[in-house]
Amino acid sequence: MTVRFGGLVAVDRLDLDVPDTGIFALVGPNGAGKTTLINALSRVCSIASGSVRVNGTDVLELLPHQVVSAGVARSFQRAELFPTLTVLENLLVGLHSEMTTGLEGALMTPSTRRQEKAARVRAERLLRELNLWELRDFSPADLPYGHQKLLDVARALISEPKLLLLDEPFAGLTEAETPRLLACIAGAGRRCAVLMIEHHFELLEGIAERVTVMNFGRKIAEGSPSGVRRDPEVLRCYLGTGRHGQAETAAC
Amino acid sequence: MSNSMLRLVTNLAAGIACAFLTSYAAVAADPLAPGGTVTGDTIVLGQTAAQSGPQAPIGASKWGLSAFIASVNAHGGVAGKKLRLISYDDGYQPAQTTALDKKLVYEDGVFAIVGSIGSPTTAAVYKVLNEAHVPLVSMGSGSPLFYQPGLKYVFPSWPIYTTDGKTMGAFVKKHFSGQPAAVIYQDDAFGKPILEGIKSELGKVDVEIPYVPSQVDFSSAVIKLKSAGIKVVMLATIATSGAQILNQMASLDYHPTRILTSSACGYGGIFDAIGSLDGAYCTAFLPPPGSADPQWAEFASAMGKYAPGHAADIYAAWGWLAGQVTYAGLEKIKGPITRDAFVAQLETLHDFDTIAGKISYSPQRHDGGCCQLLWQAKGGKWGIVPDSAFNGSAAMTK
Amino acid sequence: MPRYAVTVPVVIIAAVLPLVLQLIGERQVYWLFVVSEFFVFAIVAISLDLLMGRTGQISLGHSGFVAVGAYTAAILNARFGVDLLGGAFAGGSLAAIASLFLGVPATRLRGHYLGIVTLGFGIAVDQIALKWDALTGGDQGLHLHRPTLLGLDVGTPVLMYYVALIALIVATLLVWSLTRTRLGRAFAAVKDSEIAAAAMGVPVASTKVVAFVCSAFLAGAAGGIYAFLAGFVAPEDFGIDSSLLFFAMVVIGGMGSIPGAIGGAIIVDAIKNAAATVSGLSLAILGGMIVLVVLFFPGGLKALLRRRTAKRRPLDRTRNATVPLDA
Amino acid sequence: MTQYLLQISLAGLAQGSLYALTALGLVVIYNASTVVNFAHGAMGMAATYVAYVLISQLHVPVPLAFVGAIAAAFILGAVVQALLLERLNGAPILTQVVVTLGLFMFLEGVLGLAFGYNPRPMAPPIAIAPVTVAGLVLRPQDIVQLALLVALGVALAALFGATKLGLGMRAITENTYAARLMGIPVGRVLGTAWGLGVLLAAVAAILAAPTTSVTPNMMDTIVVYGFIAAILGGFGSLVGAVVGGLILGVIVNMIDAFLAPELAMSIVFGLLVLVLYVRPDGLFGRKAVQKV
Repeated sequence: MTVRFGGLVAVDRLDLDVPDTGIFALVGPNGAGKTTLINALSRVCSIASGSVRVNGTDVLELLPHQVVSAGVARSFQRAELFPTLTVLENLLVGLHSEMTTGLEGALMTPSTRRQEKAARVRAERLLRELNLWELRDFSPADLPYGHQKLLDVARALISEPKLLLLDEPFAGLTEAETPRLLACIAGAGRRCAVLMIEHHFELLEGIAERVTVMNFGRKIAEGSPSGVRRDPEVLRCYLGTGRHGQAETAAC
Repeated sequence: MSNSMLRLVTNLAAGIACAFLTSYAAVAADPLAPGGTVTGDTIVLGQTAAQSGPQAPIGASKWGLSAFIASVNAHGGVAGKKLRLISYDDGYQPAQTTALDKKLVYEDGVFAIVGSIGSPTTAAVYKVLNEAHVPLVSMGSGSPLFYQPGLKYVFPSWPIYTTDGKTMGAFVKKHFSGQPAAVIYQDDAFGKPILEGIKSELGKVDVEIPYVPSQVDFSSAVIKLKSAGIKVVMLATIATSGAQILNQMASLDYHPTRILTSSACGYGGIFDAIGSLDGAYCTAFLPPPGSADPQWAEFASAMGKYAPGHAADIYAAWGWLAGQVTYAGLEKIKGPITRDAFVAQLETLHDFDTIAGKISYSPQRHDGGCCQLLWQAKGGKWGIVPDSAFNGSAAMTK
Repeated sequence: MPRYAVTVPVVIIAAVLPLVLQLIGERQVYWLFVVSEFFVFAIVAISLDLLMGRTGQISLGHSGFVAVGAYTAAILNARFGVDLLGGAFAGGSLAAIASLFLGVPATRLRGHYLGIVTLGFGIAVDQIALKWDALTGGDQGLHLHRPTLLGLDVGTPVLMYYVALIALIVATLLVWSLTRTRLGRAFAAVKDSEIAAAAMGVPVASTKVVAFVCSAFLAGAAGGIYAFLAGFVAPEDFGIDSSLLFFAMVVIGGMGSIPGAIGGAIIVDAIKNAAATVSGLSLAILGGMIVLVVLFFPGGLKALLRRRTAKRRPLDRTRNATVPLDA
Repeated sequence: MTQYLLQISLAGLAQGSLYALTALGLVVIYNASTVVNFAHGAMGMAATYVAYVLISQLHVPVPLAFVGAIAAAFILGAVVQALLLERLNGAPILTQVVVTLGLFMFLEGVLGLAFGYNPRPMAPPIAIAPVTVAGLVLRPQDIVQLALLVALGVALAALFGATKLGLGMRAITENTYAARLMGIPVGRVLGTAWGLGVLLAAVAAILAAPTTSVTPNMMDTIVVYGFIAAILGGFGSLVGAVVGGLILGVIVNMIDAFLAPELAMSIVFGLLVLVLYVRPDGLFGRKAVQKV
């Protein structure tokens, strides 16, 4: 896959293959093209060439809102939640493409009620699982950041995607907030393929099966978290300055 | 029912309760007994007249009517009763007029609606008032709508707009026959009957240009007329548009014979607003402002006394006229003052002398004023053009 | 339970208000009209709030939709004797169709362009109604027959009051239900973050169009009812001025809330009626209120009311809730 | 016929220069603060009342009164920015639009309260008799109006292109926070931009006043055409605003002359929707880059 902005090649002929389940990580310095890759996969930026197949469907040929029906859901670097809605309703939006109620919702037809009820049951189950039940009627804007990131991931997870794209799920979280999200993601990795951008190698070592290192839009290394960490090229251009494995802005 | 649903209903109901309470707060003495009979010692009259928005200048009618009422009261009132005016600003919006006339009739209990301003605004209410047997007297409009037969409670007092157009047309036929002529008209119930009247006298005009009041740039209209070699331009416009068109003509070095409709030249500041006014004609059914006509003199002195600070201009004179007609009907009532008695007396008026000339009504016809003439601007003043009088009462259409 | 203690009596008051107003004799005609008119305006405010408050799409020409609805109802009634229900429904439908002309380009317009284009729509409807006088009666307007509903004569002020009240309740319930189901959540999602909404499977462009259509339908239906209530329609009634009044109702009430829109309608309608005798006063007060609300009470009336209710609802962004971290 | 067309176009350009001046002011404000100022016409109208009061009530000489009105406009713009918009920094577009609309209603209401709605006369800034050249009537005030437009346009372009103020504005548009960190006096730069923008609205209003008369609604039609001109020009480009305004003036005059003057604004809006449908960023606009 290739993504160009004018003359700039943000993602350059990248090949990536992920199996049905497991957690796969993308690492690389700023500007390496990681977020662009996720944006291209979720069709936020529409100028990618190549193809991305999820169970045979080419995602790059879909419109942005069709991607989720194809089994690809995503979270955002800065938790793009819907503050107008409650926590519970945010999750329900995640089920948008599974539901069918349109204007007849205004009439509260029996089928609307059935759908709404079923969706609520699923959302409530997930909220309980994630310990967000107490907060279901709050606006996400009133939640601490850690809860917002958790909700952002949950909103992507609720549609039971085949491929879950997570853009720096741990960025900005405190030490205390991390384990809950980590458990959540690990759980998701058992049900579907998770492709996440993450800099924390220590976090990855526990859960990620494979790490792909990108720089200037290209793949420069691939392997297990510990293996990649020892790769000379990765060390040279990326990990050299990190204290506990966290990337500083290092160009090479 | 869920919480939010309940809160909704609560709010809804609270709104209703609010309106309800307001209705009780506004309880006041009802001056009118059922059947439209005046029982107290005041006769309350109602008016709607724009005091805001682009049509605000003609709302000055309010002050002429107030001055008339004050002078009647100063002379002892009618049949031992005082007159009182309630005048509301409808902003020239018919929906407002509808609501405010409901307020005047049912809440304020007025005896009649008098001197209300505007064609569309009056068009909104005349049927309802007629059906409710509330007299609608001397509205500020000459729209043919109000001259239809069968409107028992509607008494227009202006000459119908077609007469206005015919006055122009007859004058042009007499003095500028054969010269290419054009009409700029407001594309509505005010401008179109005037155009019709002009055409009924002239047969045809060479160029007709419609416009809407919101238009601010008339240069292309003026250029069109100039390029077509038009020598006589008749303007069926409101005051602001008329001023813009005449100013535009002067700036484009175009000097045809200009004839304005009466509604366009009633305001006092017209000679400041249009530097090139000299020589222009204007149709009129009222004496020129400042003239020595005894009716005008009486009006002007009453304005100075009872409405100080408000100009004795044509718009104020409209209100004065409305007062005169109403008074004439009320004064002739013997016995209880009821709406029906009022209407019956109005229908007996024959050649009744007003500031706008003679007015006659009969049970068959409520025609209002018959006659118009022309003024001409000379040296910052209007003067009457001698042979321009036109009697339109014979040729009533529609 | 205590909420029922408030709601039930107030609903009863609403229902019996006309009976109480009998006490003031003929004067009730005016007060019934004022309250009925308010009910209809509140429907328009709710419809605009659905578009502006809920979906984040500005409309400065909403009275254009009201005009389309009112004229449709008036023409159908005057020519074919269509009744109130048919008139309101046809008015809403035609307004919804008209909204496609705006809604479809709207999906391609950046926020402020939409404001200007909707403003233009309001002006255009006015001008066309004025020009097309063979159909609309031009500036002389159009008179309607005495209103009937399903064969019943509802031409008395009391019956029209109930028609308007029921219409407001129905509109409230419809919008309330809509906002609590899939489509209504999509509206809010589009307003809050188009990118996230799309990622959740919400088709952003068509959702905006649907919001336009829903809002226009309601406004048009309200216009249809208004035509029967006033018995007369004219172009001057639906100008920029009235669009701005609806706009003020939504902003002052607090955007994105049905009770807010209704409350805003009460305030604006009251100010408009109370300040009618002094030219320019109501415009100055409403304009000033809008500025103050935006600067100091971003939640509008809705937030002020909520602040004072005993049980605070969690979803209330006018205060900065601090939620204990339980991890 | 050609002469007729020329005369119509000439008048269109003259009227269009008013739309262009209005649009120019809108664009200056938009470029600095990304706010579309719906109170633009009302603020220009308020400044015209200053001129009116100075001339007819305080008997100040006309040129001096115009200078006073324009200075008042600048102050009004800067004050509005500091008191209203500064507090809404970073608020959604909708909120900022709402506050300028509130201001629009407030100004029209307050001036209506203070002066009533009767139109007040205003003398033209230049009263020289028209000249006829080869059958074409040339009005001196048209030429002055157009020259003023070009001069102001060039001056603004120079101001934004070559001075620290322009640089600051661009930096603020890019990233207000970073601009503040870099020591750019954000408030002062934005205040200046608002002042300049409203000043342009005031120039347009004063030039329009002799034909429209001074009323609270005097700018309503002109400012709507100003918005359209700015959109046609891509809402961001000074040249676009000027060209958009002039073209619009000619188009409106052509509609007046050949189609239906009473439907002019409806036709123009129809055209606008068409243009936006084909070119969402206006005739001269560059494609806006969406940030993710």
